[in-house]
Amino acid sequence: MSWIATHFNYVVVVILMMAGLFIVFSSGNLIKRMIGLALFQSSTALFYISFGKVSGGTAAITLDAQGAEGQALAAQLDPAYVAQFGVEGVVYSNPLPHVLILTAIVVGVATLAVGLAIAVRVRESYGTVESDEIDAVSRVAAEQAEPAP
Amino acid sequence: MTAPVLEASFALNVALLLMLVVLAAAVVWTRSLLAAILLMSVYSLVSATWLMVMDAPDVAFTEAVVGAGISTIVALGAILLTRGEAVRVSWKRQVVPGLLAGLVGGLLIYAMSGLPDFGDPASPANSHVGRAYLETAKRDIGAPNVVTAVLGSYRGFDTLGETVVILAACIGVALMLGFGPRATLAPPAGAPGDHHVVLRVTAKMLVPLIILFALYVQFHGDLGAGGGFQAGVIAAVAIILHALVFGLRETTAAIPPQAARAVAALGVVVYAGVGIVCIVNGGGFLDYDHLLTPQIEAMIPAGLLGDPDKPHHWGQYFGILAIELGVLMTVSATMITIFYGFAGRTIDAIAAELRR
Amino acid sequence: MQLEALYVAQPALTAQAPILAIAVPLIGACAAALAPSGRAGWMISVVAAMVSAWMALAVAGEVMREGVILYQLGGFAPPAGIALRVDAMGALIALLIGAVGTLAAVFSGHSLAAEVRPEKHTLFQAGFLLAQAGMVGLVYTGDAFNAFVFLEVSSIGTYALVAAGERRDRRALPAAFNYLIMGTIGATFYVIGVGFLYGATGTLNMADMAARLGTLDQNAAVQAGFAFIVAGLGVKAAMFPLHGWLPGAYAHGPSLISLFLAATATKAAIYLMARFLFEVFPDGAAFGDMFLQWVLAPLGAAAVIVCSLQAVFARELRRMIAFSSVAQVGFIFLGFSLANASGLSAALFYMTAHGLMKAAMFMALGGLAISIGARRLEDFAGVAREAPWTAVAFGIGAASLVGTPLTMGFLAKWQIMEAALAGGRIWIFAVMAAGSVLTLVYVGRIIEVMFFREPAPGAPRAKESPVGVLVPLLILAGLSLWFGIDASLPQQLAQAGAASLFEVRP
Amino acid sequence: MLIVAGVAGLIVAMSLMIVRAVLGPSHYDRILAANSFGTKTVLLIALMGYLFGRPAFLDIALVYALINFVTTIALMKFFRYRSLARPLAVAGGEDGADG
Amino acid sequence: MADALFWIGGGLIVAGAMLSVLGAAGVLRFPDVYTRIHAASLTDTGGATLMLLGMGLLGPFGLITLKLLLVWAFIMLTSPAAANALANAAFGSGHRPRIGNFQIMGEDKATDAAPESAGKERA
Repeated sequence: MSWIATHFNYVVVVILMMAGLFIVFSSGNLIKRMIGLALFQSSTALFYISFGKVSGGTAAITLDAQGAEGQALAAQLDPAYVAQFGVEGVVYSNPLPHVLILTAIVVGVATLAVGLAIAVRVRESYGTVESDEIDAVSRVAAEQAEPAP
Repeated sequence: MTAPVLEASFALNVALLLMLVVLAAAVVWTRSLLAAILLMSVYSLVSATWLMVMDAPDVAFTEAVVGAGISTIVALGAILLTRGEAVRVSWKRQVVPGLLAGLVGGLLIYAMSGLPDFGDPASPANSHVGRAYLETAKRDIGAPNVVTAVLGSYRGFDTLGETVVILAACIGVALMLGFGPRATLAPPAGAPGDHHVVLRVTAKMLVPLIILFALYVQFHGDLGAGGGFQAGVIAAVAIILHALVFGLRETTAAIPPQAARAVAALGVVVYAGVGIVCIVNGGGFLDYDHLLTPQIEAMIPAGLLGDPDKPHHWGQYFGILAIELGVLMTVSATMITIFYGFAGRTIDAIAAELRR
Repeated sequence: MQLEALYVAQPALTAQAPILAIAVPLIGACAAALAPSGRAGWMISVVAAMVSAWMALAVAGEVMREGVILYQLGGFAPPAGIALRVDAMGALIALLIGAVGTLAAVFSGHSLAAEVRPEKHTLFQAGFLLAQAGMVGLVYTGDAFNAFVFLEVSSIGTYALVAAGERRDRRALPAAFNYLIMGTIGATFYVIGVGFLYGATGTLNMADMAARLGTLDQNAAVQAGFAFIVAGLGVKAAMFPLHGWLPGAYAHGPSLISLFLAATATKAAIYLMARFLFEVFPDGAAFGDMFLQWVLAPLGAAAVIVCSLQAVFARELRRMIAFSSVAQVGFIFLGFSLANASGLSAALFYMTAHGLMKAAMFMALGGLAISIGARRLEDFAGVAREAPWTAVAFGIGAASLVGTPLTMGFLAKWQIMEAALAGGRIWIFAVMAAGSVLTLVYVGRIIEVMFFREPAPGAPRAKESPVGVLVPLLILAGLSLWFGIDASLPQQLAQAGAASLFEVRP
Repeated sequence: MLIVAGVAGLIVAMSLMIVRAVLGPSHYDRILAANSFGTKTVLLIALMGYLFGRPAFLDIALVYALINFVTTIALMKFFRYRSLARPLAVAGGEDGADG
Repeated sequence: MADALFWIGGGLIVAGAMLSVLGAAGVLRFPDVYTRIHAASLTDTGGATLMLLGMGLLGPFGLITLKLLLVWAFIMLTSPAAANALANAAFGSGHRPRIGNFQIMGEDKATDAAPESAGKERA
């Protein structure tokens, strides 16, 4: 039971990863495959971020630097919090995975845009975005080209 | 953090992750692409909320503007140009993919036993470099937002790469969709019964406000969540809103596609240029401590910004400011280019091309 | 040629050379995207690629003099900051990328005019330079996550560039899409693997990672990280069962991109994999050795046999050569699987040789494609008569591919076979021999058609390639010959690189 | 404590919306669910800022509201005009249908 | 004073959350698109207003209040506009309201009289 509690996030990541991969491999529709790819890539975000969470931590924007307002807020909204750690002693979550995942999300949207653009061109050129139909069109074209005099 | 808040945080974590699983399963199951896109947009809202629970507001910000915003709009544009329904796949064709996914999943499950417990502050991931950033960022960089400090300075080279990836996407989409048959972009006769005065007025008010907000996000990035990337996407969303309401022709008249492409390239030049300036001033690439020449550095009173014991804060400050500007330029211009690419094509133009 | 004696740049410049080799093509790409005309874009591309190659040469000389170079970015020492870390191996691969990139940039002037719409030229050049910068960065970086970023920098533009081949051959579009899907899955697998290693070590710097992995041999997360990294880079490197994207992308993309990718893209990924295999993972980790022996070697052998056979039966010339590339990757992995310094250095040398010869072959085909838009093998009947120089250059590349003595390919192949014999792996020797025979079969078919067959009546007549193509083409072919006689330059770097990896291993 | 109750209520509402988004027989049901889900997410994020003592996160809630607005317009154009490029006309014709 | 504000704000937040839950239940249980839109849009704006008001009472007065106000304005803009556009699009595509039709309604026991009030009772 406690193993589930400590590794629940990873189990979910695995499920999402499998779902994304399954869509990419099983679907013949190019758009659907791109959606699967986006799902697959986003699961890595969950994976990294899960590493970086520190229980009882807070976002790595240092409170003391937000000046009097930050202190006042921290004291007003959660007095126990400040009483326990003080504004100086607040525990922060690990910022490094956040930075990495920012990059990964950007890469993901870049891939999505380029992939969908290519899919649109495929549709313009072949009249379809289904792999099977594209293959069929290609095969017919190849057979027509073959008995060239 | 108090115990009830801690428990609430974990409960939120579990609840949101379960939502993600349900949504992913639905995406697998549905054949309608529009439904899949809508579900993915909800997915990305949930995952952004989850990121907030995980104390990653910067990432949540990005996921929100990218996943729920740009990706959804781009995907809608794509299915307008292709089709909205996927062909049914017979179960026989799903066996091998299922096995492959199962294999990967099995490997991951096997590997989980070696992963640290969730939330463990002493895990290797949280104790080595990550902890070091929290301790040194204030001293080295002076920005309260450690994520910005790491993103802009410690791992600024990664961010340069990320900006270049965005430029590559801009080039890729422009190569694919930026030329060839275009939509006529003529104003429509107007569907009967439509009068969108409210929307038009609202949009007219909102566009400058959104850009103002983007600038706030841009310059607030070292103090709170946000930064060049998020601001760039928000600015692009303002332009996209303009195009959606007033039509693509009006928008391209204001911001021509060529100009957008040029700005995207210039953004990377700004970013890499900062690095080169640092080299010229005798430092390494992107070493902002050498961004300002010693003469300028000497004119700045000590302790004006950040830690008075560390003299180079102004270099870091301006360095991060400049590269964030480069990121803003590239990202906003690229998102606009991508939108132009997808929105500017129409099925009719394509059909005409095919008939020819 | 003694590399140590090469002082090709001022010391101050040499100190910054690693980053300039990456940054100059990056800025060049932006300049090319802003260029007013295709011609200006072409000139920017040539200059930027040339500067990058020059810097790579300066780095190579410095590495031979000083050993491994560390370059800290942002002034932060690793592991907090990102550092470039160039060893002799990396210097060699970057040099290959720089050289092929420069020649390809020169070649692009004529090739693009024939294959891509004129208004796209500037963007095309920009994408090409981005790919080059990304690959050099991938090779130089010492940070595992930074490598992912550069993997994507080099790939994302490339997907669209491959797809831009649709003007001549619309199958480029589905091929590019396939490439995108497979490439992204590969890169994502790599990220997952790096994530596991990060979770186990808390660092992203490869050297730091290696130091901290030392005691974690039995950790399941480390093993899974290893598997994901190898599988992910295997996709990018076209490791045998994961190579599905390669033939389509090479066969249908524009000539420029086929040539550049075939010569460099898989090499950069293989190099990164080698670094993980031999540098990052713990010495003598049971799973590492097991992988080399029981996975990499059989897959390499299967690639050699199966893909050579596919090349023999392929109908289209470029597809044939693309399959041959997968088979050659198999040769390289066979060299790796020997797990000793001589095998690794031979494999590195083979990578260089293969890069040069494949570049020459694809460039020759690109030169011919300017006059005849041919795809099938038969269409090339008798081109040697119309375009003798192009055909001869192609022939030299092909001879090197087979392993004819006096070419670079011969030396490379012989070194791997020698290392296999020395390591007592007779079966690897046998597979290599069989692969060479199969190579001879398909290369023989091509040569027969090109040189000894009459052109079909009524078929479009080939023309000799323009000078702008011939010069880089003959330089490439000449390099294949020159290094076949005096291989000291690549040899030195390969041996030094392999030795530096293995001397740290007990 | 009251904030926790508010968060719990929103989570329940969001779960119900997800059920509708997954089942939702027509696309309109899904869009409705997605849109309403977006609103609840905005509220949840704003509330979470209070729960964890960082109300500065309101920026993100604001962005969500904004994105929700733009996405809704995009969806509407998708259904009504099958095009993202056409302007929304002012003088459409007779009033009434959307009054 | 601060205490009173805390309780009032918290109460408003809980009330808003309850309204959201009720709306969601309506969206789940109502028989056709139009009734669901009705449930969602009303409770969205209402719930948001209550909750944001509550949050405004909890936090200090200043930039945060302004942001809350902006969020509120956005929701008030989006939600009705979206509901309107959605209903319009659904009607245009041929969906017809089902209220009042016993055959289609099945388990829903609303009478044909006063469909609006039936919906409201449920919410």
